Amino acid sequence: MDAILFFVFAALAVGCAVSLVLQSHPIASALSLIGVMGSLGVLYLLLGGEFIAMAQLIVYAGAIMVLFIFVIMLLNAGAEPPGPKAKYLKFIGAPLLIVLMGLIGYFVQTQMGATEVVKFGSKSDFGSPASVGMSLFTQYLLPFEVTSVLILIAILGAIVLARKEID
Amino acid sequence: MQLWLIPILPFIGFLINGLFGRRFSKPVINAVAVGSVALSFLWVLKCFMAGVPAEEPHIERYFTWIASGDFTVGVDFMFDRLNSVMLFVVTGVGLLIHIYAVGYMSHEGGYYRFFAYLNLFMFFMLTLVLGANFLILFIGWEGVGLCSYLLIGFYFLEKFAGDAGKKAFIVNRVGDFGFSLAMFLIANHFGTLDFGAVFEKAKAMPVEHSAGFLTAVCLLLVLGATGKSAQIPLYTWLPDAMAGPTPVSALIHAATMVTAGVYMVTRSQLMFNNAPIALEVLAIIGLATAFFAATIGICQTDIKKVFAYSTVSQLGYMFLGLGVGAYSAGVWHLMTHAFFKALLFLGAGSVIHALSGEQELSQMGGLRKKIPYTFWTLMCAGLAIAGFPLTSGYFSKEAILGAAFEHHEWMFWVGVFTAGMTAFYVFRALFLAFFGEYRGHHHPHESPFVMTIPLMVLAALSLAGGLLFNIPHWLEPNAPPEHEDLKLKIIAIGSGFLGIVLAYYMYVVNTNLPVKIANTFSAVYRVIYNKYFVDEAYDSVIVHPLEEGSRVLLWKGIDAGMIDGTVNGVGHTARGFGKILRWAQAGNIRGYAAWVAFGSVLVLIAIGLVGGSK
Amino acid sequence: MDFLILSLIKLAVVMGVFMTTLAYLQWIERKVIAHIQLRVGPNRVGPHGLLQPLADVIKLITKEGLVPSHVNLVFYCLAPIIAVFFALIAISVIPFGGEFTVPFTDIHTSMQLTDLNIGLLLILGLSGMGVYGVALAGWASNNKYALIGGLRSSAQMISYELPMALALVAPLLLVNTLSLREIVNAQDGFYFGVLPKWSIFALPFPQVVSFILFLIAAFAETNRVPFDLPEAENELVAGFHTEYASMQFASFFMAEYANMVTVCSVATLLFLGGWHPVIPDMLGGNYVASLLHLGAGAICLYHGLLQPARKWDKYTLPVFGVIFILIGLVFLIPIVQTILMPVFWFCAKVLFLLFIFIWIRGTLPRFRYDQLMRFAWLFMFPVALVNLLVTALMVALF
Amino acid sequence: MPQLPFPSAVPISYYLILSAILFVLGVAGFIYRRNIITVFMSIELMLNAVNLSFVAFSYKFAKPDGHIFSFFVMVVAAAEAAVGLAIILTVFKNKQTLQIDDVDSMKL
Repeated sequence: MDAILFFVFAALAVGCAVSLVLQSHPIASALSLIGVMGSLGVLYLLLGGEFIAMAQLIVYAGAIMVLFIFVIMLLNAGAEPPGPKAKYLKFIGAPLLIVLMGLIGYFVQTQMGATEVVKFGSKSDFGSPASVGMSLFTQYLLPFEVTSVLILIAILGAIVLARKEID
Repeated sequence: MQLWLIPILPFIGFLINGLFGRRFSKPVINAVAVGSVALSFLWVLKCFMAGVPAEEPHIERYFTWIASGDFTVGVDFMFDRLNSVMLFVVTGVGLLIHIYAVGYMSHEGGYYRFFAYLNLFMFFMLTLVLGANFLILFIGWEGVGLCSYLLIGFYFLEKFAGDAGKKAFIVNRVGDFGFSLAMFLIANHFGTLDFGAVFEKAKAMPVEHSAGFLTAVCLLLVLGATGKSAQIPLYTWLPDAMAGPTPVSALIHAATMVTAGVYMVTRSQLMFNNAPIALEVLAIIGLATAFFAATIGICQTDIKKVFAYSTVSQLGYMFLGLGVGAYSAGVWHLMTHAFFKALLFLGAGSVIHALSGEQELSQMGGLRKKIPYTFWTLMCAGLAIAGFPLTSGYFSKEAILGAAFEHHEWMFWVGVFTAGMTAFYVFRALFLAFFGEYRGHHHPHESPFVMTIPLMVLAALSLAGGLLFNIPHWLEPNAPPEHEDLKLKIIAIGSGFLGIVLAYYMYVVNTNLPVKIANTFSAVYRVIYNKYFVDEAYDSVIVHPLEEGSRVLLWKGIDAGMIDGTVNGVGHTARGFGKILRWAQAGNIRGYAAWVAFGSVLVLIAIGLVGGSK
Repeated sequence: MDFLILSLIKLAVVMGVFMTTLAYLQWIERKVIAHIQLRVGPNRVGPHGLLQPLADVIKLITKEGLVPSHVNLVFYCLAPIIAVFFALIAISVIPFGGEFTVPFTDIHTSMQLTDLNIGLLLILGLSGMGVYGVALAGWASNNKYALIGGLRSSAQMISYELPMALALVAPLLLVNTLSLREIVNAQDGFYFGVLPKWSIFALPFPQVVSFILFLIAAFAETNRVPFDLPEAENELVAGFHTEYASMQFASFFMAEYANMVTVCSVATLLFLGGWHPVIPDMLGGNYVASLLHLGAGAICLYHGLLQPARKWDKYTLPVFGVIFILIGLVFLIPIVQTILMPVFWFCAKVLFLLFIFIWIRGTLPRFRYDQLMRFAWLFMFPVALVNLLVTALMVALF
Repeated sequence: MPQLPFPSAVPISYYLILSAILFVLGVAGFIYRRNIITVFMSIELMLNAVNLSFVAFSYKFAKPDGHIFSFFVMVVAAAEAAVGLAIILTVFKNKQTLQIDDVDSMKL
């Protein structure tokens, strides 16, 4: 069962990612990214990360991507015109990425090849909101506070940047 | 017993008044300022009722402040017999003076600022008294210095006030410098700053073996004490400090802050006991200060200046007491002095208030009828400071002089002579102010009760304080009662009487005698009147060379030349590198990304080759 | 397999009831608003227009789903599906009642499709996803009214999700769990035997404020009056579904009503103690349902038989009266009582909240857009924050 | 449940491989797409890939730390999205283009 779910949603994620790269229209890319996020959320659930899966759904898919779509609609961004500049990227890009992929895969296999299998719910509830919150507010309290400050700064920056008149 | 509440309460008062006081009405500000101090006084009372440990101090450790290696300094407060006395003096007298200030400052601007500073001072002073290690004490030490600076310069619109503040601050720096050096030595040598541990180790060191080190530490501490407690050679700031409002002079520059040095030395008596040389120095400094300050006090014409110099000289007494090993007597005098000197200043303030700002003795006179409360209370204070029998000053001064007699006889005689002079100049001031006929042109009016009631309380204390609180017995319950030497007492009392009588004769009966004397010994008079030209000497010897040196060498030479040059040089080099590296900035983001990917590939390959992944 | 079958049965039941509710919610709304506005409302199709929803459904299905030529076809067709999908799926974690054993068997189950221990988060996430339906619809129909409607709705929904989430967190502090079932169980019992221990009354800090905030935010989330700017017909013809027709149009409406039901259920579960009775059993809380139905039946019979207002009444009302009385009698059977009373309480509370929704629609005018945003950020958000802080403080202290 | 042709559960390495694939796809999107917004979304894709591996490792060690990290990644991503989109808006306002290659005024 785990395997089926994994393969289904992994395939979904990869498919959506590919479509993100290939689609020429931003909205299409955004929707496929949402697809990726959704399927990743399911995979998180498989990995026992209930809280993080929901956070993925709420924060990423629910808020950030809405922002993206919002902006795309606002700017009424159309499809990309064909004909890339910077030709050399075409040639070095693809092989480079394939090599990179291969290397990572090689390392993963050599390092983690023979690790245990993922069984849903086999581990204790380390991913439950309770435990995540516990370590978030004890061990990682300082980073948490710092992030809140970061968010505040981001809000200010966004406001300053997106003001109507730059005076 | 939650000692931390004692200093925190005034601090809260400070925060409230300092932050929002501008919008508050005066009653609110009074309530906050006085109320907070009253609360902490009550808390002190509660702690006292809870019982004061006789031998081992009660220590509360709150949290570790500094931890570097095995050297740690905690924020710890302690409570024992010694600082219970100090706590009562600080909070009690402080409370009275707060109440008094409500009346005195009622016409002043910056009302909330004044009370905020006053509360802040209480906070630091209490921290100083409660601190259980040298560093906490030092925090209080510096804090009270800051507050004294702020309050001396309270009327910052007048230049002399600002200058006086700066002077106090800078002169204190010298003392603090000595204090910090002493702390460094202690930390370096004993590896701790905790009073208990330090004194244990200090006691453990035999005198002959420890002499060098301990003497150095103690002398540095003495330097610090001379700075804070206005002793030779660092006393010059205190008379100028009278530029501040009178309650400030009473609270900070008479009752509490200037006695911090005495408290600090007493606190570390175990260390001083093993450093006889330092003690000797302390005694001599004290004695000299007492004497010279008294001589200067004789010729001052500003009522507050007179009392300022008498403060210096009384502090000298305390140091003398400490120096001859009679710590408890010193603390006793500290307390009684807090009573009658605060009273003297508050009374002077009341006079000044009555004459709407007039401080010159020459403009007073004959106020006896006009402001009776002030007159009578001030008389009590005068008797106390003159050592009139059974007043508070009598007991403490007797104790000190007795100890001095056992130590060195000549110290006793000098002390007695100084006592006589003290009585003389204090009563000179009082007679000039209250007897004869009125020479001023303001219309004197008695101060409101909010000012006179603290005066009365303090008068009662300075009369009965010696009988009520037997500090030596409190501090050393099991010390042998020193034998009563009647002869000495008689001599001391006699000198006091002599001073008073002489003052009465010169300034009430035969008022043109002083002028004659001044003319006959005009040279001496001028020298003394100008305070032995000490300030001028300091200026020409220390201040001017410093200024010149800083301007020419430090600013023009080092700052402008070396530092700026270096900075600019760095800038130029960076520019040069930038020129070279600029080609990489193609401005094509995707190109950058490709390069990053390429780099990561290289890194991965490298890891693979090295086998670092295994 | 047993589990699967059971779930399938539950699914069938829930979906059937849910869909019917959605259809009839329409009718109820029209009726209530009609009476608020002193009209009769739908009364042609069937007695009292009771068959109106059926007629509507048939109409919408049989209509031709025409697709404008200028739309972006994929997203145009995708949008309503997204909307209705995320709206309906939320019902799957909502519990309608406590556990019970099916009579005459030993199957012990709970009145809920599935009990996640993060159910509340799931609902939040799904409601967040619902935005895409509207936004895409607006963008894909390639029409300025629709686009503006879509933009508005997406902005509005993001803005109001914050206060809503904050308002939800406050009661969670009291019950400290995320599983909806446990949330409800934590609100069991009564103070002094009369005042139910719902979060809205619960010590140390009654959650009245957050309840109100949540309701307001819920109005905005479901694009209801006074926050229905995405479909403000007087400025944007019909907002994001201007270009839609037939089933696609209907699915948007279904989504809206489903969302209403969902938020009302969430409010009930979090603030109003879910299926726990309003009146304690020893005060006869178990007979409230029977009494209500019997009373309604009596009234129907009275009006039908003795003084029928309209021609048909003398035939329809008695029938209803009999039906009501029968239901009331059914509720008197002990075993049915034990199983159905919780469901009754739950539905009663939800229907009450839904009635408030409709009531407000019949009462309030529509906000202006800037007012809407200012209200969200300058009123709702700070108040929710303060409320949350106070609650946290109270919980920490007591 | 009938016997599947493949094991009923997959090892963690599969998840890591998946995350690697997604990451590389993100890089590809970054390199090949020219629409700023799409490029931005490719970055988000990379972040998601990294999150996946975080969560996978968190499963391996049965500790929530990985979740915490990915949570922080999300927060940072949110902040980044806010600022980044604002920047994109400003760019569009000033240059009327979304083509990333037209925004190279920093070049010599």
